[in-house]
Amino acid sequence: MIEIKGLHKKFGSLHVLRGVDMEVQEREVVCIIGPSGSGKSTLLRCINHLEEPTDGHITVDEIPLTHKETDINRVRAEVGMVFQRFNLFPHMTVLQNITLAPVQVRKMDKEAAERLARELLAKVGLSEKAQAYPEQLSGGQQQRVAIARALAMRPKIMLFDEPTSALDPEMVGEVLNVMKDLAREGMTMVVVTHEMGFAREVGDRVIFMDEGVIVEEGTPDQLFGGARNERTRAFLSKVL
Amino acid sequence: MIEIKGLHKKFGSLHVLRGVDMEVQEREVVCIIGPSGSGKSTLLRCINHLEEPTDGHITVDEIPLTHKETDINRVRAEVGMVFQRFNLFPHMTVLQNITLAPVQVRKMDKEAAERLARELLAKVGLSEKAQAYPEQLSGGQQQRVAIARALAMRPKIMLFDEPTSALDPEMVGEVLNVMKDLAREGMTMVVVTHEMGFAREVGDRVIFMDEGVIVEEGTPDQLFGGARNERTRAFLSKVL
Amino acid sequence: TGCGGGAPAGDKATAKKTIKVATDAAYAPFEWKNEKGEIVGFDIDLIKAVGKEMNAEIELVDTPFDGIIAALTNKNVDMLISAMTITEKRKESIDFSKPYFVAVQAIAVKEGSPVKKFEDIKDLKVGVQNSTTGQYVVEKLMGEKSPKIFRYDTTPLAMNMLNNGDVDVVVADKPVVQHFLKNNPSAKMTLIDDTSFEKEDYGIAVRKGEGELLKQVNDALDKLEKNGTIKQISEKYLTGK
Amino acid sequence: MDFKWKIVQDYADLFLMGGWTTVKVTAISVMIGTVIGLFVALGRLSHLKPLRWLATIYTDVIRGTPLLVQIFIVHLGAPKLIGQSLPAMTSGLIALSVNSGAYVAEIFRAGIQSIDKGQMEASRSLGMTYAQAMRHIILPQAFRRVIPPLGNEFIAMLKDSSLVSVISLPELTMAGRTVLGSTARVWEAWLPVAAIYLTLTLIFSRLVAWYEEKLSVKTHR
Amino acid sequence: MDFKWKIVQDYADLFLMGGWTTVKVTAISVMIGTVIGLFVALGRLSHLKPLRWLATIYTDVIRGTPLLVQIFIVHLGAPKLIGQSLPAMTSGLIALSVNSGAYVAEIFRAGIQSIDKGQMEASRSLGMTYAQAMRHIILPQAFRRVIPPLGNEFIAMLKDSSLVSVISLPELTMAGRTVLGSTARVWEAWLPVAAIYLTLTLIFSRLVAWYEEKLSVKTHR
Ligand SMILES: Nc1ncnc2c1ncn2[C@@H]1O[C@H](COP(=O)(O)OP(=O)(O)OP(=O)(O)O)[C@@H](O)[C@H]1O
Ligand SMILES: Nc1ncnc2c1ncn2[C@@H]1O[C@H](COP(=O)(O)OP(=O)(O)OP(=O)(O)O)[C@@H](O)[C@H]1O
Ligand SMILES: [Mg+2]
Ligand SMILES: [Mg+2]
Repeated sequence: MIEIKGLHKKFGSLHVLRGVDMEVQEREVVCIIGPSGSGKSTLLRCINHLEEPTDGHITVDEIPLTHKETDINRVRAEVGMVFQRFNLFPHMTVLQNITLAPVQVRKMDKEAAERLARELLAKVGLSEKAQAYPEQLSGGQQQRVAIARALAMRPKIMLFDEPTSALDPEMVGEVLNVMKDLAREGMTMVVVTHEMGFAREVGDRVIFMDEGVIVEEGTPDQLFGGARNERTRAFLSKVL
Repeated sequence: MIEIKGLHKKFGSLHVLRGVDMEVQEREVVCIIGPSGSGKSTLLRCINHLEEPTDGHITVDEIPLTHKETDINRVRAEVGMVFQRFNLFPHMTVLQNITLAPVQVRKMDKEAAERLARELLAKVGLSEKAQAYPEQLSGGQQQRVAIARALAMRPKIMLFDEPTSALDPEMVGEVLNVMKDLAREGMTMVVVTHEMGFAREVGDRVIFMDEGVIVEEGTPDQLFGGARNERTRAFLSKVL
Repeated sequence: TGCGGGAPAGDKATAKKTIKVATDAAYAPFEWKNEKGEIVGFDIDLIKAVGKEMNAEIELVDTPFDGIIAALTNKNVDMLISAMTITEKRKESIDFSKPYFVAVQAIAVKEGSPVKKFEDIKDLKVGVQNSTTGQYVVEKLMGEKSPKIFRYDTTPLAMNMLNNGDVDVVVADKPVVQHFLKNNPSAKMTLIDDTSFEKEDYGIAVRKGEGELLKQVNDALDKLEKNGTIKQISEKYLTGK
Repeated sequence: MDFKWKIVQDYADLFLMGGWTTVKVTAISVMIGTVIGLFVALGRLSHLKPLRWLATIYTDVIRGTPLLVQIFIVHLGAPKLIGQSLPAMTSGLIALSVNSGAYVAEIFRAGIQSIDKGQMEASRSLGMTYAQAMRHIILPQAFRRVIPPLGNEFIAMLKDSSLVSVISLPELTMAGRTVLGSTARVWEAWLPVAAIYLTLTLIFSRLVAWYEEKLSVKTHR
Repeated sequence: MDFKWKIVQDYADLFLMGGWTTVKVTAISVMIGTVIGLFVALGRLSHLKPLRWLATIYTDVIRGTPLLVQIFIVHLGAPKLIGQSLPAMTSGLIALSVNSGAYVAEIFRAGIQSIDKGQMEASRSLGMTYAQAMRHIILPQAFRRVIPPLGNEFIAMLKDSSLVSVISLPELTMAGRTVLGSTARVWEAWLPVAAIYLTLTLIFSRLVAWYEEKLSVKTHR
């Protein structure tokens, strides 16, 4: 589903991604871990082109992202993204948040979009919040709405950038459960996370990044059991 | 040194002090403890008239504060105050911070004031920082300068309002040590604090306030050993 | 209407057309705004009479004097009537009708001023209305860039400034100064006649090359002269009361 | 001081009509200015360099020269360029609108930039185009924040519109100048004018303050 | 367009002198305005109700009426009160200073109120009087924050000073009006004027921006 080759990204003189190669198969759940500033978010943002790569190739669902002719908005519609700060639209109800993109981008008719939205809200356990405004929801509820909003575009891939790290501890579980359900249903997912329990339980593969490169990757058991690389071990010893 | 009788203070409809009676003898160290919002700061601020009492009498060093004819600024010069947020003057060097009031209020000549300031800086262990600006100092250093600044007026009484609660833990000790030295030298002190260790070690008397009244007072041993009042015990069980 | 305003010659049977006429309505008694905000005065009665003769509707456009020629050449309007003196300099950019009024400059001073004749004002502070012949004669006397010439938007404002002491003298068209003095008896000012001032002819102005329009205006003026209308208007605003 | 009430009464109509014209001229100018300002703000935030440049030059030139000069230039000069005549009202409105547009553009720019960047990113990540995101997500949020400064622009324009009296547009200040010109009475001419301006600005200041309060209570929708 | 450079050259002196007068008039007005503004701001923050009232009325009335009206009132009206007429330069400066004073007062008030309350309390607790605390502690800190908005007030006044051309004060806009009156050439009269204003405002904007940058780097002293 995703193929990345020789990806570099510079912000001015800051070289954030220094040659990343990576593949994600259909229905695979890949977790990315690594210290702060290692480029995890930047990598994710390159995958749906919120950042323009400096060099390298990215192919998503067989569409080459880095070709000039590619309609980025079409690709983006296939890739859902969930942010650390939920970025719900504060001036719209939960329902409007979810239906906006299907109606505007997919040209779905309004009623169909609302039906879909209500389905998804049921799925994330927030049926009764359809008419609420984001500020009336807890952090965990907002993040679940954000997931429903991304799913409403029926994406083939979901990207999660530390979806639980802005949440109070008691709300982390409800969001992780929604993500686990998604994984179980076979969604292709790339998840940047500090929740090692989640990575171990749900991840098919775990990638450890540091200083803009992939240092090591493997199944959760391989990595958490006994990482070969020293930097990986040092990092894991701190977070586990 | 301080005599307070039937002190009431209202902010609009909020009745913050509801009849406080209190006495502080010369050379006595009184610690005030109590939950947030109980009126501790307000009591202290009434003692040097940063707040105007709504009702009651306060006498400081035999001068009745609540008489119209009393020159408040003269009284204030006898009462030093140290705040939770250090309130150093950011546009002046440490030396200027300390000499300003003696020169302006006591009409001390500039050289004498500087000599005094350097003495006091030595006492709080900051001789080498005379020419620094406040922002160049750590929190603990700033608070020690604030103490030196108050002492430069040669006050008869020192009031401290949670002098260590805005400090990182590693800096609390250096400030408490300066305060212990002061107590040992016989300064009359009223200290609002959450540092029970300090209260126990240095305090001659501990006062527990709640909801605008003095609920209980006694020696540290009496209070910490076995408070008679239920509210006191409940509070102490949380903070000790 | 509007641009290209000239009417085709001899085509008398056409429907009423509208002619836009610019005037600076702060120049009593020739044109000013009354209490109701209507523009009235000598020029206004005259141009309306001219309009009637020409079978045209007159639309007045209040325009500050220092931009009034530009308004005409820019085709903002089709005609000017604003107590405007016919001068050689102005003829370079616009065409004038035959004179409809003969005016003369006057010098207004505070009572007790030593000024007796035009030359006496040479070293004094002189107020004028920007872009008027008053300004031009004063500039000729004192030099174009003299710092003692003070230019104002309107003659009444200049007169107010004389009253206020900003300037020692105001040089402006005599009827206007007279009108101001008549209406403001409390202002202690007098008017000095200097026979050395050239007589000035007021004319109605049109854009260059609008010969037909000009001819119609001149014909109308002739007629109004002959049937006594101009005399009537003059009595109403100048000699009357 | 001998204040002649009679004069004020005689000219009351002129003063009130002038005040009404001032309000109308101001409202129209700020409305057109708002439309101009919105597009100029979008220009300044655009990714197209020439657009950005044009928008910057417009705001810098307009905000860098006096309105009085702009009024003279529009009224006397622009017709030379477009070869067409403009009445004082038209050129007055053009000058005021163009002027207002530059200030409103800065208001919109600040309003748009105050919206969290995450809003744009979330919109784009859902597949919306830049235009869709602006229209549905960024602008609706920016609009609400922009109303109080727009109100202040309106109040400023109430006063600045006094300058079109130099081209004899019969608004409130022109009423004062007319009365002064025909009566030479300073106070009778200017006190009513000042009083009407003060009343207008105070009323609208209250309205802006009231709206700001309302806004701070109810933050959504 | 036939632009006659000759005219601009002939009148170059007039334009440049006008520009220089504009800068002088602006500088003096803002300076006096700063003194007025300081005292009015202290009045608005004072504990004495009548002082507070007076200061509030002053700022509200001045900021609620057009400068153009204020100029007419000062120039034509004040002499009636003081029994003496003032030269255009004097009343121009008075009107601009009084106007500036009201805006500067708001700048100072915001500056003073932005200083942490703890600073005043610490000063008072050391026995300083209110006046001593203001003078040694609050104002020196407020002054530094107030310089950028004062710079903006200066830039605004550069443009607003154009209004004194209505009383024939020979500043930059008057130069344009004089040239227009003598030559009836719109562009030759107004383009040089606009260009000089633009140059002046851009220079001073840069200065303000440079100072703000400096301020944000070095916060103490
Ligand atoms: N738009 C940007 N402009 C400049 N630098 C940026 C930008 N975005 C990210 N960076 C820098 O790139 C580096 C990597 O950032 P990135 O957000 O990808 O790290 P991360 O691994 O996600 O860290 P964290 O765990 O803190 O989110 C950091 O040093 C960051 O400051
Ligand atoms: N200036 C003021 N205006 C209105 N209310 C005030 C003011 N100062 C204090 N209060 C209120 O008075 C009550 C007591 O405040 P005070 O600061 O004396 O409590 P405290 O015991 O010092 O609490 P803390 O431990 O949080 O400092 C609080 O409810 C506070 O909100
Ligand atoms: Mg990140
Ligand atoms: Mg407290």
